Amino acid sequence: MSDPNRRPPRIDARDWLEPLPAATRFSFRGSPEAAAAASRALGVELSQVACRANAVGERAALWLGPDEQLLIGAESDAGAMREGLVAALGDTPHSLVDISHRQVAFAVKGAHAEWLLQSGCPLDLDIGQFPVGMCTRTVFLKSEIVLWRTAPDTFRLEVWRSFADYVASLLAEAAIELSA
Amino acid sequence: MSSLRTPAGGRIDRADSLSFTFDGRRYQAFVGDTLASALLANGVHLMGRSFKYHRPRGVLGAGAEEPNALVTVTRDDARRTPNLRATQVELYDGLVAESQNRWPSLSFDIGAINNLLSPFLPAGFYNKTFMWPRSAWHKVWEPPIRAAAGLGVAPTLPDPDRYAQQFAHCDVLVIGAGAAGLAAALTAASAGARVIVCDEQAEMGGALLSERDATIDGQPAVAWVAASVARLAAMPRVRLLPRTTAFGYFPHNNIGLSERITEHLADPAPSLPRERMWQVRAREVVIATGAIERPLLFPGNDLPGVMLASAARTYLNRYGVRVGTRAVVAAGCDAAFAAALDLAAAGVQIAAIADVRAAGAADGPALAAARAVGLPIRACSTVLAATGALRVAAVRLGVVAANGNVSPGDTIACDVVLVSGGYTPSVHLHSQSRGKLAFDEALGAFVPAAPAERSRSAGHCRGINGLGAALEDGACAGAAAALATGHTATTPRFVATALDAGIEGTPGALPQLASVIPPAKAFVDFQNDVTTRDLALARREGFESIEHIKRYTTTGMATDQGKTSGLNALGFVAAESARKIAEVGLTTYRMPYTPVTFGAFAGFARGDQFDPVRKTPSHDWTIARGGVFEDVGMWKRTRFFPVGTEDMHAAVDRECLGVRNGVGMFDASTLGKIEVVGKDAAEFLNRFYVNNWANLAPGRARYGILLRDDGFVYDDGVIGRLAADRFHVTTTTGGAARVFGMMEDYIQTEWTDLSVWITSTTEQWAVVAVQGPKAREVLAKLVTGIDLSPTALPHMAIAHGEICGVPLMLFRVSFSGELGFEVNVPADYGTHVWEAIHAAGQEFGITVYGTEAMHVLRAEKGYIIVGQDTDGTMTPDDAGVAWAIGKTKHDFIGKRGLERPALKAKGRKQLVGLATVDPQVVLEEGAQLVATANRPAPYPMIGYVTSAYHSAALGRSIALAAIADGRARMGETLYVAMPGGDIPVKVVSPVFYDPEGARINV
Amino acid sequence: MLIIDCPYCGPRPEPEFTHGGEAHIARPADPSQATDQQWLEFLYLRKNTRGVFAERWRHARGCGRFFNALRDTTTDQFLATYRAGQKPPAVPVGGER
Amino acid sequence: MQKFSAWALFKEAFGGHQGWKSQYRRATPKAEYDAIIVGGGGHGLGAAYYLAAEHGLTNIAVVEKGWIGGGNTGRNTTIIRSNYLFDESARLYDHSLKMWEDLSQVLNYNTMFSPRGVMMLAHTVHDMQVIKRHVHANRGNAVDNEWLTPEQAKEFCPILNIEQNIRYPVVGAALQRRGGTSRHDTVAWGYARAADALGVDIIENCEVTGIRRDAHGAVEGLETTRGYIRSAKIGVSAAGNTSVVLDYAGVKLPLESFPLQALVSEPVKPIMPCVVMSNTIHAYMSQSDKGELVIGAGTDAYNSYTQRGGLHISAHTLESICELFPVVRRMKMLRNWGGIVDTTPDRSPIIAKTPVKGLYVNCGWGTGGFKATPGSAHLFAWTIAKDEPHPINAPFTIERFRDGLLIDEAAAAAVAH
Repeated sequence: MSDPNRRPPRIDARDWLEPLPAATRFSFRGSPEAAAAASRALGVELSQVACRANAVGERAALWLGPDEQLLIGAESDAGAMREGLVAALGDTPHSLVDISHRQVAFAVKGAHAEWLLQSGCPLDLDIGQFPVGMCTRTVFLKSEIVLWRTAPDTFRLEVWRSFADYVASLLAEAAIELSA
Repeated sequence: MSSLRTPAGGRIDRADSLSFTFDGRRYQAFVGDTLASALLANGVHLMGRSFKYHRPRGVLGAGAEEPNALVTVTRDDARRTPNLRATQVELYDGLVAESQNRWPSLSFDIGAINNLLSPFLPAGFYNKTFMWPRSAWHKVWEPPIRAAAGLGVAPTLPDPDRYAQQFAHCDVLVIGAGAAGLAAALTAASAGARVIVCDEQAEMGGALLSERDATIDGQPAVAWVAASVARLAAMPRVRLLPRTTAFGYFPHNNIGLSERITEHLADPAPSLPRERMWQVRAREVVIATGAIERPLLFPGNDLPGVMLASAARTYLNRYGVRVGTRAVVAAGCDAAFAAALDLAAAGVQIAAIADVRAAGAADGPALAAARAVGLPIRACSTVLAATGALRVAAVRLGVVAANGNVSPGDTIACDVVLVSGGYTPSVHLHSQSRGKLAFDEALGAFVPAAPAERSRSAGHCRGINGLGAALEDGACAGAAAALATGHTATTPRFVATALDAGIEGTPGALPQLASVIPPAKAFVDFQNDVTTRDLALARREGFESIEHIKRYTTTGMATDQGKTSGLNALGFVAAESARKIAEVGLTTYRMPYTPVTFGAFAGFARGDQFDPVRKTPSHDWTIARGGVFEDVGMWKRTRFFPVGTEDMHAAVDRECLGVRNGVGMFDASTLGKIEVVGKDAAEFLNRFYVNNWANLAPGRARYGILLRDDGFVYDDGVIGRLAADRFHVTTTTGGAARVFGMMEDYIQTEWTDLSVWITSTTEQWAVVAVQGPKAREVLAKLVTGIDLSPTALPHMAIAHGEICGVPLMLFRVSFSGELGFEVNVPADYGTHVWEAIHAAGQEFGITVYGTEAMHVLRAEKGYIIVGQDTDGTMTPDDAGVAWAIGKTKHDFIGKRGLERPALKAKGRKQLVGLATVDPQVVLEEGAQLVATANRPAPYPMIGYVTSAYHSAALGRSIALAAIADGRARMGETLYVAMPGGDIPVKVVSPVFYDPEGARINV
Repeated sequence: MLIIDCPYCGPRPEPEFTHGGEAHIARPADPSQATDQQWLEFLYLRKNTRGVFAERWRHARGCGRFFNALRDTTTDQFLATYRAGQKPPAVPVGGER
Repeated sequence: MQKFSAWALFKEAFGGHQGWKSQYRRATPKAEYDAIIVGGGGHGLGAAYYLAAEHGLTNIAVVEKGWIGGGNTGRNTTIIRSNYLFDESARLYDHSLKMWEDLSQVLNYNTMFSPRGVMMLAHTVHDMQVIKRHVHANRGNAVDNEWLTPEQAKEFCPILNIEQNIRYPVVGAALQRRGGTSRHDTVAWGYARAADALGVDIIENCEVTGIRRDAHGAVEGLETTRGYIRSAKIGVSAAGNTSVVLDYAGVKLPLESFPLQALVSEPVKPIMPCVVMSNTIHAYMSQSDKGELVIGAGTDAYNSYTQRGGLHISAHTLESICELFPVVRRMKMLRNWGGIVDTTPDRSPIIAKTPVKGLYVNCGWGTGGFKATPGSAHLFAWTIAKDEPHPINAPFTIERFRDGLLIDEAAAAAVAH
């Protein structure tokens, strides 16, 4: 962590869990026209297909709702992302809200990633049903999460900061028997 | 080992012996035995006592249907499990089991006196007596009745074991891995479908494991099972779950499975959960749950040694145990002959086979085979009674004449009686799914009719008989299920040979029983001791519906849930009332199929995983300093920070004075925050909140009130305008999610004309409230880019800058009545900024305060807390905040609701202040107000105390109260009614401190 | 745990949704003109249908959208889901079962 | 009516219990009744009984679409208490509680009312404020309810977990000692038997399919699956199906029906001496005379008439129970079932005349109707007989929702059941 004053909730790394670095995040709301403008600004297509994420480099746009996208970039990219979006969107009705600190991200990965997530997520995470590139807001038991499959055996979780420990500790509980 | 063990055969591992204890006595057994099979192998039939009459009972069945042989298995004091069926307890070396519901011992049980008193204790006896005197039921009669009831003893220590849970999805879920289930699974899996196969037993194969001579595709049935299971296990899209019971069928093909992971292990690894709850979502379900044999009804039918013919066959063929040496077989069904044949071949003497069916009953292959080997078959013969003490010793037979009359026949000595009244298909899951049932007259049982979900039953559980037929039926079901999920299957053909005994039976009674008046006392529900006489009594007393009979007699309500008794009760009642079984009806099947551990339902949810523990940026800091938390929703908020030996009262006094006289800091991060953005943001808020937002300038904030459309106060909070098209809305801590949901509702469904979006930013911002006369001085040390002067940043102004080098959104707001600021920083910086403010405040003696001091400070100012001073029944006027309403607005949520007569009526409770006459008395929150002192109850109450504290600043107590016509009562003396006597109070203004508001505007 | 077919995201499990009560109850355009009786009807009076019922759901832990559904309250089976503001589609009349 | 007593039981034992008579006749509908009650649950059967016993009407019928006591009467967790917050509610529920206390004697039928105490747990500061408000208000209404410390609560219920390191520790409790449980079925049967003895016709398997009204709009009779039955007074006491029945007369009510699940464990020897309820973590538990732990919680989220709910609701209930009572984690669920509860916006019932002359309704009991059975029946009978409410049920009108005169136990207390 470059900035020692920045202290996100602590998530312990494990074989199957990789805490992801701090990131820039915007909640983007707006019409397809606004999304198109944002796509141009970001260089990442904001998917018009439900529950699909697109990523270019460290920038990504995750479809969360018909007028809602979660935009993610590197921590250092905050200014550039914001300026680009503001310039491209102009007067096009939209909402852009910085939520970089609202949530934290970690990856659940490895051969047991699907199994671990299915201990608390009621969606069908079989790769045929939840392919690479699919993303959605959903639940992990009593917490809301955003789930994005970034590789066949890797999922990125975005969790509101005060729920992160709950989700990570439940996953750890489910992982205990894998050590057997 | 005992002579009851066969020399070879069965699914037990004869090379691997183990020992266990039952009621303190040590026995030997083999790996693969159940507790029941091992006890039988040791010649022990007496395994339990019945619920009501404490009658001695042996094992009736060999599986989930067992009503009698209930035991407690104890690993240690915290790991005691009562009410387990011995037929399903897999043995491990060192297992400790005990019988239940007996004292002092199983063979000599004082409670058996109930058996002698049974004439006085018919069904529903308790409805008719124990009524006098009035209090006697609860005080005199109920305690011994409760003590006598209740089967096993619950654990007395918290369960240390862990439980897991898992969601799973598949194309085809196959429930039951017998012949039909395995055929279905093989077919569907071969077609490429994702398949889950679960089976309640340790080993897959179902009834095939109890077969002696059956073959499939030229192999012995058990070899075919092993090969099939191996094939399935090798397929990547197949999951096999043995020891896993499908216990519940929930809407939309959601099936609950309970998997037992460690219960069969002598020394389970600590990493393993004890059980796992699977919530399976299947696109298609194949139910292949088989069928359960029914006992017959005759006096003494509950004696140890009387058991289902199929169970005796299972014990013999699967466990290598002869259940006795000399058997009488009572055949109400062809299947009994199959058992007799196998037992005879194993050297058990078959003393007689009484064919209780009417003459001319189906003459199936089993009967023919039995006849062929010369077994002593007595046609038109029945069992009149079984006799014995703790084990059956003899059977008295009767001869049934063509007109139905019975004449007494021989008495035959025996040590086991095998009964077979026919088979009841296990339609539980089909019925749970709301699938219809139809009565099959030929079979004498209910079978599944049209399914209500995406499911199909296969094999025995839908009345299909015969091994070949079951395999074919299973394969067809598997193929159809696979096809329905888009996988085309080729239906395999199986070549099976087996002695396919008929399963048609006689539900209810021995056919001639009805001619015996009064009805003989035969047990229908073994565990609950419901007899044919009880059923007859229920009818006599006017209960005709089977649901009534069940509730009146408790038949079918024991831990076996009527698996062996249900159809017999129906059959008996039908015969008694000369109705068809279908007319008597059927009770609804409910989950669970067999009892399921509470812990498995709870899964991971225990301790800190019971609910998320939401922590604020100051959480660890607070712990390090001994702060005391309170739960507010899922949040942990610091209630107070004791110094040294301070109690809460002392700490709160100090914290309050610290704020009033200097400066204090408070973690306000839990407040809900919503960013409202769009060109119509102001119009949206205008419609949503009672206030007028159009005239709020960017950079300024205002206190907002939210109603529901019924006119009652719902939430409140400060709302700041960040830009023309951007507002920062705060809500109460508990209201964040529901206000957000309500906003989305109105935006999406009512006011679709507005261009506005909302985003939750509750967790984006960490918020530190810095309050007190020296607040500005503290912040001045840290804040850059903002002019903190009163003119540049007046009360209710907002500015952006930096603090400690991180972005700052600064609200000049006060919930304390002092000069106040709320420092909003991106949340990852919250802890750092918290610490920095604390450090910077040292020279000003900064006090860290918690929610309790925050409450006192705001109460001194008469600021309300929605949810404490209001309760969902108060209007803005009641709460004294009607001033916030935008008077010129045509509409807002709740405006019309406020116009309803009762919301405008006189006499409503209004929020006022209370000053106790004795300034040192702090009132109790929730205490009631009365107008006159010292009256007897009931008395009229005119209001209640909503908030009450000791105010250190004022040196006295203060309180807020909601009182009828409160504002018209200023100066009146009222009384707070307390158990120890009335407390006189004066009605005063709710603003106790600095009523002019001078301190806030400095 | 029902499966609910979100018009935007497809079939999803019930915990992602919140139930929004009876559908097609519009807030009176001008509440100030509503009589007490009309306000009662808007606030509280509900069909509470036994049979095919038009109701609202919000995919709160999904796409966030409110939408409508036709569900048979005697079986809990959905007959259709459709977007907010749309009229209910014609469905085969099953009525009570 | 054949007298029930220990002596009668003793005598009958020698005759093989052949002498017991039918507890109620299997009536067939007459052409006309002075009053008909729709719904053969405890509330409806009780209303018929009190119409006959206290108001001298004997030409009365109860029509029931299934079997008596088969609805929520037979599907609840049998909790009885009266420590409600508002004066109106306290009067109503305490009226009922007092009737429970001698109901067995009145009906000559042991309803097994067992005042074993109902304890309501507080887990937060807010809970404490709300529950203490109840305690104080109850005292003013002469309803017993007392505040206990966690230690006192544990003394009253030894298996309660009062450790302070659990997720939501117990910070106190309110105890109503007069509260308790009763055997649910016996209430329906006891009222049926007593009503039958007074000449009331109890007609089962008789579903209402319409309500006929005369030229002036007043009720004239009921269409049923067993034919048309005339009556100028019809009292509807149909719980979850009330909306359906009232709709036949064009009366719309502020009601919604939800599935409510409950469950029992396998029977064990006594471990639970009282009733414990927790609103914050949402569960309640008692132990029946038979030894089963009787457990319930909240409703499913959506309207339904299916009498069943989702697995996640049971799971949530049991995780709460295991948290409060960690010694029961190894116990097993034996049976789970569902009822249909009719709820009003303020979670208080309606016992009132409807806008249609001759049509009366008793509904909206939500998750808490069992405890009110005798009182509700008694007041409903009064309302039907006199065509005006008894003072106790006078506030429980339909019009209160129009006028805003709510009796909002839910909003005020967040304590239901």
